[in-house]
Amino acid sequence: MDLFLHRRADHRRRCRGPVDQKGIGMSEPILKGRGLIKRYGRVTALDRCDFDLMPGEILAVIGDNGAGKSTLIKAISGAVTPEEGEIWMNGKKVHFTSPSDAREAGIETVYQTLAMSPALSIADNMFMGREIRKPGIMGKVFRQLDRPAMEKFARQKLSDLGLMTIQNINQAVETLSGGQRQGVAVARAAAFGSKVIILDEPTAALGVKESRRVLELIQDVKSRGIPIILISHNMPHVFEVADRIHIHRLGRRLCVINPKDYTMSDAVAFMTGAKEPPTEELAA
Amino acid sequence: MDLFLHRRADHRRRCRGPVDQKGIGMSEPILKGRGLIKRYGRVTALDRCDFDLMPGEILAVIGDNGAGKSTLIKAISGAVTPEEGEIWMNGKKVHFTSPSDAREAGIETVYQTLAMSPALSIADNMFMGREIRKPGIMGKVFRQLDRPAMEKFARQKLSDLGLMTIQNINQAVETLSGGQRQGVAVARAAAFGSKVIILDEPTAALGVKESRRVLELIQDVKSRGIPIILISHNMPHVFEVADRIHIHRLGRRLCVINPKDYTMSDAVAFMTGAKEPPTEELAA
Amino acid sequence: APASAEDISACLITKTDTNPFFVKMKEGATAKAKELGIELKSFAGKIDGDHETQVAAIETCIADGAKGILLTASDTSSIVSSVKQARDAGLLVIALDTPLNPIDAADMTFATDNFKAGELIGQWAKAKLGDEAANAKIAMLDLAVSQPTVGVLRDQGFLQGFGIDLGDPNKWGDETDPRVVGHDVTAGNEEGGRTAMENLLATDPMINVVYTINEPAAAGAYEALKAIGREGDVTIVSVDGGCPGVQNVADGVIGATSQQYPLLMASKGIEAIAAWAKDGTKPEPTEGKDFFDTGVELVTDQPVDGVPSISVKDGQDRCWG
Amino acid sequence: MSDNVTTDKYESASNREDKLAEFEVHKRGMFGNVQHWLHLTPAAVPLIVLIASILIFGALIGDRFFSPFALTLVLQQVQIVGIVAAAQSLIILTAGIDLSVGAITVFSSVIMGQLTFRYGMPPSLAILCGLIFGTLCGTLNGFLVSRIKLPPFIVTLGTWQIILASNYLYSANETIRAQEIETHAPLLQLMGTKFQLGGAIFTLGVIFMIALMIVLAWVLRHTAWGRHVYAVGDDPEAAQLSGVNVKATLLSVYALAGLICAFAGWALIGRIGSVSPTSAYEANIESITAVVIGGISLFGGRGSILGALFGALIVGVFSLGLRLLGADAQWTYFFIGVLIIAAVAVDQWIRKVSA
Amino acid sequence: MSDNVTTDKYESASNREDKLAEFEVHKRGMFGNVQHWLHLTPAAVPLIVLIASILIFGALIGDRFFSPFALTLVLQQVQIVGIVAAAQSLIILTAGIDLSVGAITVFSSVIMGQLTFRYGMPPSLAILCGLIFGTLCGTLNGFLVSRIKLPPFIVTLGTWQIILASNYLYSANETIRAQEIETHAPLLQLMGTKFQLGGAIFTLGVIFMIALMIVLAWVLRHTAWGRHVYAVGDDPEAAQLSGVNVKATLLSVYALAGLICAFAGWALIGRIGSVSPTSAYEANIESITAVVIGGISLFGGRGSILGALFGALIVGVFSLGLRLLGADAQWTYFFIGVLIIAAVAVDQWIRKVSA
Ligand SMILES: Nc1ncnc2c1ncn2[C@@H]1O[C@H](COP(=O)(O)OP(=O)(O)OP(=O)(O)O)[C@@H](O)[C@H]1O
Ligand SMILES: Nc1ncnc2c1ncn2[C@@H]1O[C@H](COP(=O)(O)OP(=O)(O)OP(=O)(O)O)[C@@H](O)[C@H]1O
Ligand SMILES: [Mg+2]
Ligand SMILES: [Mg+2]
Repeated sequence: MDLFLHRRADHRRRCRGPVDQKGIGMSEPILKGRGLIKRYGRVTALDRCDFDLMPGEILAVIGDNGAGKSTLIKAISGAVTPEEGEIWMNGKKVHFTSPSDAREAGIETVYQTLAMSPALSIADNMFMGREIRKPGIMGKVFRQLDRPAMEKFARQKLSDLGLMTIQNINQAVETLSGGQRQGVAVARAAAFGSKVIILDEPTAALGVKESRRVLELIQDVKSRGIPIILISHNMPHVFEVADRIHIHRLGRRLCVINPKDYTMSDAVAFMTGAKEPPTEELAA
Repeated sequence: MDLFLHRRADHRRRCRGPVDQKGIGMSEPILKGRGLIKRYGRVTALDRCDFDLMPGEILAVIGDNGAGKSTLIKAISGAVTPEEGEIWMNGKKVHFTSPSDAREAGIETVYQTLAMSPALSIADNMFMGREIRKPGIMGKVFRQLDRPAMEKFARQKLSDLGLMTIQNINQAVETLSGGQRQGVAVARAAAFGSKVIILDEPTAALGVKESRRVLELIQDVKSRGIPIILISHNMPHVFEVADRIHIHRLGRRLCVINPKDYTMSDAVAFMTGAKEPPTEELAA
Repeated sequence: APASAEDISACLITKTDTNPFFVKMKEGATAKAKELGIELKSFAGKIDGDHETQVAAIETCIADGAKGILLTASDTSSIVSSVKQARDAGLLVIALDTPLNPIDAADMTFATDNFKAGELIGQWAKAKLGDEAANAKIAMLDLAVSQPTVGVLRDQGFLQGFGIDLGDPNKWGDETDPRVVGHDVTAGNEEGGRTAMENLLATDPMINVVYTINEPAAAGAYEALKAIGREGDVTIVSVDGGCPGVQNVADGVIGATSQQYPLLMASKGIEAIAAWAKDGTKPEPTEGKDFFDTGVELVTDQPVDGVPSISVKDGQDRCWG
Repeated sequence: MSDNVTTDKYESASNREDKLAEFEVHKRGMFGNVQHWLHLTPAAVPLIVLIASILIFGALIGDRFFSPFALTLVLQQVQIVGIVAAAQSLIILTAGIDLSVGAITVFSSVIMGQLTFRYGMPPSLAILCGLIFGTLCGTLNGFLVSRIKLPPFIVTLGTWQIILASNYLYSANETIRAQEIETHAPLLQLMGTKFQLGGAIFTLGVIFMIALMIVLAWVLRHTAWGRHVYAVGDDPEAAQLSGVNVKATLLSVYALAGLICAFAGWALIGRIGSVSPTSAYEANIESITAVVIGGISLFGGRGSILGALFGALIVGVFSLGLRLLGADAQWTYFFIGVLIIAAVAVDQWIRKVSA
Repeated sequence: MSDNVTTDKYESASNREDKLAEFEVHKRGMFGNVQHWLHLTPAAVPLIVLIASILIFGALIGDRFFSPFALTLVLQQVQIVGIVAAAQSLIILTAGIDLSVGAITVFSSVIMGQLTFRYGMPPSLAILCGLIFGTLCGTLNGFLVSRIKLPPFIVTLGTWQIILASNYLYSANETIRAQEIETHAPLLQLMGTKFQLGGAIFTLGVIFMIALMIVLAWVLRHTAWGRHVYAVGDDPEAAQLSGVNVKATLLSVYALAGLICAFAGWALIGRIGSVSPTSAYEANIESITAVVIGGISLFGGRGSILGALFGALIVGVFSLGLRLLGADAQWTYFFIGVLIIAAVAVDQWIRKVSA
């Protein structure tokens, strides 16, 4: 098996990779990555990286700056195409060549940079790339957008999430504060993500109160049965919400731990290389 | 007194403003701001804001997103000119119209955006705006830069701070990782700041290890007797290093607390308006 | 309101308003118009070949209620539709300097024969060289790669006069005669003239005859020759007859130039419009030609047999600009 | 684990007051309202400038200017620049710039003419070929910009010279005369067809320009493609991440711009009657001028395409007005230079005070 | 307080391993080293292209091209564009663009000539006035860009038309003849002074161009002002915050560019002998072409000014080489178009592979 080969090739990678392989009471991963490689010029951002997301779980990904976390989730969400390696979704091999591919498959991502068009409205941004067209001839032939429907849906979603009350859904995103933008981005992902939601440092720029709202939202989404990948540098947040923690180091998965079994200190020590990860870590 | 007027004008602002006015065992503030106002279009980022920094202390500034923290320190460091209000330094009124004014007065700032020129080298960036010229005629008449001296000094400072070992001080900043850039920015401030050092969210983008180094650096600088202003959303960091905490809310100073007397929960509650600040808070 | 003399207005539309030739034409027209009490408006394209601005100018004149238009067309065929529009609106349209294609598209043409102008300097250069003409090395300094008509006419006229087979007379550059070293473009100014001359000299340093589209280009070519010390043994010929150009003939920079009379064309044109406004008479063409020939004279102090010419002195008396 | 429990305690403090963050509702005075409206309606400023300049020239010149004939004359005079400005606007909205528009325009018209007269193709087919050729030129630009990722300024600086040189080489600098076109291929002159409404004279080309602008404005506002054009111009990386196919959008914009330029080439034949390879040589600078005066940002993503129409008309009104006032042509250029700077300064000022 | 003590515990874990973050030392092969050097030396690519094109044309054409005469001829032919390209480079390094350079050049030369001959000023004073005038034009551009904060493209699009129109209006299109200048004010032709070295002919103007480029390259690299120019082009806001006076830097760059253009105007008199208001009308596009081929980024902050010199020379070598090969003038334009795109594509490719 390829797992075996990997272990031999790299002696530092000790903890057990694909945790489901034990098969005790675990279902198949909804999203699975194997041997992903991505280089930027001379930098190897992903170095034969593996990855597993179980149904219904919150998986936190932690790691130092530049460890390749953002690159990993970009590879999963189609924003970059890995040079090698494979991704499975629900046991079927997938090949996303653009973010829209992944979105069509039900994977929604909030990128670290938010990915909004500042001059366009909140509604435009929420529906970017999956606009609703008018019914009948205007929509089919002339491809006219159904603005009222889009606006209604957007307003609905934003209030549903209780993140904010928007006065004017046609306001340009650039007129929103950083926290409000973050809210719109998260709302967009939560509204459309039917299979997986990925959040890259959703609370990095947020104040305490806003961060809390986002954490509540994450748990809310989880309760709807949708699994979440959360990237964060904030250990308390990670330990609060995560079911499992994927520790990323030097472009690959170092190990996966269960937050109930380890302290934050342990996690940080693994992540920074201060401590060797456990040889057989069962992250159930 | 104007303090009295302010209190009457705004009933929510209860805690004692300029804390030194008690005069018990306190020296004069090294940096003092009174009634600072700054508007961006219709947004009032600073709303009659007061501010005090004592010699040798670490003053943390906390507040929600958009509370006006960055604007406050930009006003102090000359990056924006407040429309009204006064700033005193060592008891003398100062009027900074550009960041270089403040830097000449010994105030060094690490801005939230880092303020580096990506294509230029580390040494160029460290000396930007205060380049060293060659001695003799080449420097005086032809204004030639003394590159060897600048490079030596830059290398020295970076290693002094133990932040990193730089292979090539002539490397372009854009080739550095986020953490390394942050390190250079902090090193620049620490190297030149003779009176005050201001850090705006220096750890926001950093990993755990890098954050720790920056915190150590802050304490290092303090031990050299230089006061520091630290803006951060990270409560544990703030409570770890700060001597006093300036709580900013809706464009002005809500109150100043001593971290020894209050819990993080209290601070967050004041900051978000969940709890009224103490009427007579003596932040010594 | 019935037209009194003060109410008569006329338009002058030139190819550019930067070329001294047209600047002088405008001065001539302005002076004559003032004398006759006619209000004159002048228009021009941005560069030679810019006929769209000329179309807009004709339309403006119609809107302005002008009585007549004096036009030096940048594109002799393209402008015809607009000219027709103006004539239909009751304006007298006189082509100056350049005949339209077809020539009767305008009410009358007051022109120099540009082909003839070229022919004269071609004949002169041939006679000047004598037997050497058979081994001449000719540089052709033209106007622009877009080959505006006037440039083609002068160029082909010169070659005809020199006795070189033209190929297609409607364009330059298709000649096969080895005596033609090459064509290059000058934009009709000194800088272009110098660069083009240098290019052709690098191609063949033994060039001994230089045709130039106008006198500024000739001045530039002379600088290039001077730079390699060959200004004495190369014959430069040109067309236009502006005062600086004639002065250059006097100074020996240019061997001979064909002089044209823009002031005359312009003042004749204004007179014709005045007459048309007064009683509807149209001007008559020169005997035996289908246009009113304002004449072209070869200006040189080295006259040759069989080519009529006037002296530099006379040329200076009649020069423009 | 004890530490994560204690750690989180402080955060819950923030939830005690549960007032939601709200968008501020600003109270504005009359003046504020006007500014706000100007800010939200990017084509309004050029429209106001246009109306003001018509009124001023009308007052100065009187009936000669303020007649249906003269006013529709402006429309006829700007039709080519107007159509090209529509193409230019699309490209500038994506934060690009196209220096080759004029070259594409004139080469397309030359191709329509030469295919008909040199090779005896039926005019309708020749026109189709011309339109396809324009689209291909645009596609070439789009390919170099979107795939090879070269800066648009440089790409079109190169293709401008390439296309223009090819145009002269192919056409052999031959003009096809209006009379011949009229007799043998009147379809080429279709866009020049005139009809009168009172004293106003319209041509099909003018109608085409106006219709094109309105259709494009609608498409940009009301279709997904239109929104994507704005998103790409605003921030291409964000657009890519939020699911827009940036490459395809850019390619389609450049190709469409090429097609529009080819239509401009057809309209050009209608306007000047003949086919001349020296036409439209300054259409690039003139169209950029129109777009800039029309308030579309050169940085992309902001502005309305109708602004470009107004911008072209402003230049047209100024040119005609100054000529009727008897100003020297050089003064016209002088004032257009001043106008460009003034228009952008005013626009900047409005954006600043109403921010 | 108990919570801040426990909270921090986990962070200290990271300090157990105290290896410092280190910059990676990359091992590169031969090819890698070359790429790296090319990446670090932005003027290297155009230099290589220049040498290659000289060799290729030399091989194709032989002695006629590969002679000191022909090679120094290229220098003479590019001197005006080269000097103007130096000004353009400075502006493009600040992420600007200057369309008015040609207009400033020709108006300055006209002023030098007209002051001498129309008003009888001593030539030295007239030249001084011309240089001051150029500087003032540049300062006007700089003022509009740095204070009013208008985009450089639009500002110089406007001033281009304004200055050029003023030039024609002021000069009344009069040419001052070379012979007159030679007799009455030879100082105006100073830059045309020739001297020979073997078969090579140099003029003072050529020496001036090369010296100017070298001095500017040194200043940009070795003075604070030079570093500030790069910083402003790179990220004006960061430059401002790190203590650079952005407005003053921009103003000085535009003013200096104006002065350099005025020098180009002086060199123009030396080159063409006479003073003609119709010269240098395409210097803006030609200088931008040289800068772009020279590898200076239009986005500012990257590239070496020597690249612009090489860029100008590449265009010169191509023009002369193609003419000598017997290509039609149209073909020259065609190939320069191809060259522009190819040069930038190669540059992009090198940056990509060596990133
Ligand atoms: N577009 C890019 N071009 C070149 N290098 C890149 C690019 N994106 C990422 N990298 C490099 O790849 C490495 C991994 O980056 P990545 O953004 O995935 O790290 P990360 O773990 O998300 O870090 P952070 O915590 O700072 O967000 C870094 O060295 C980074 O510099
Ligand atoms: N250049 C600017 N133009 C317009 N508005 C601005 C500008 N800079 C700041 N603001 C506004 O001023 C207010 C205060 O901003 P500021 O950056 O000072 O907040 P902050 O407390 O630093 O927030 P954060 O914690 O997110 O950094 C915000 O509403 C912001 O949108
Ligand atoms: Mg990341
Ligand atoms: Mg801030």
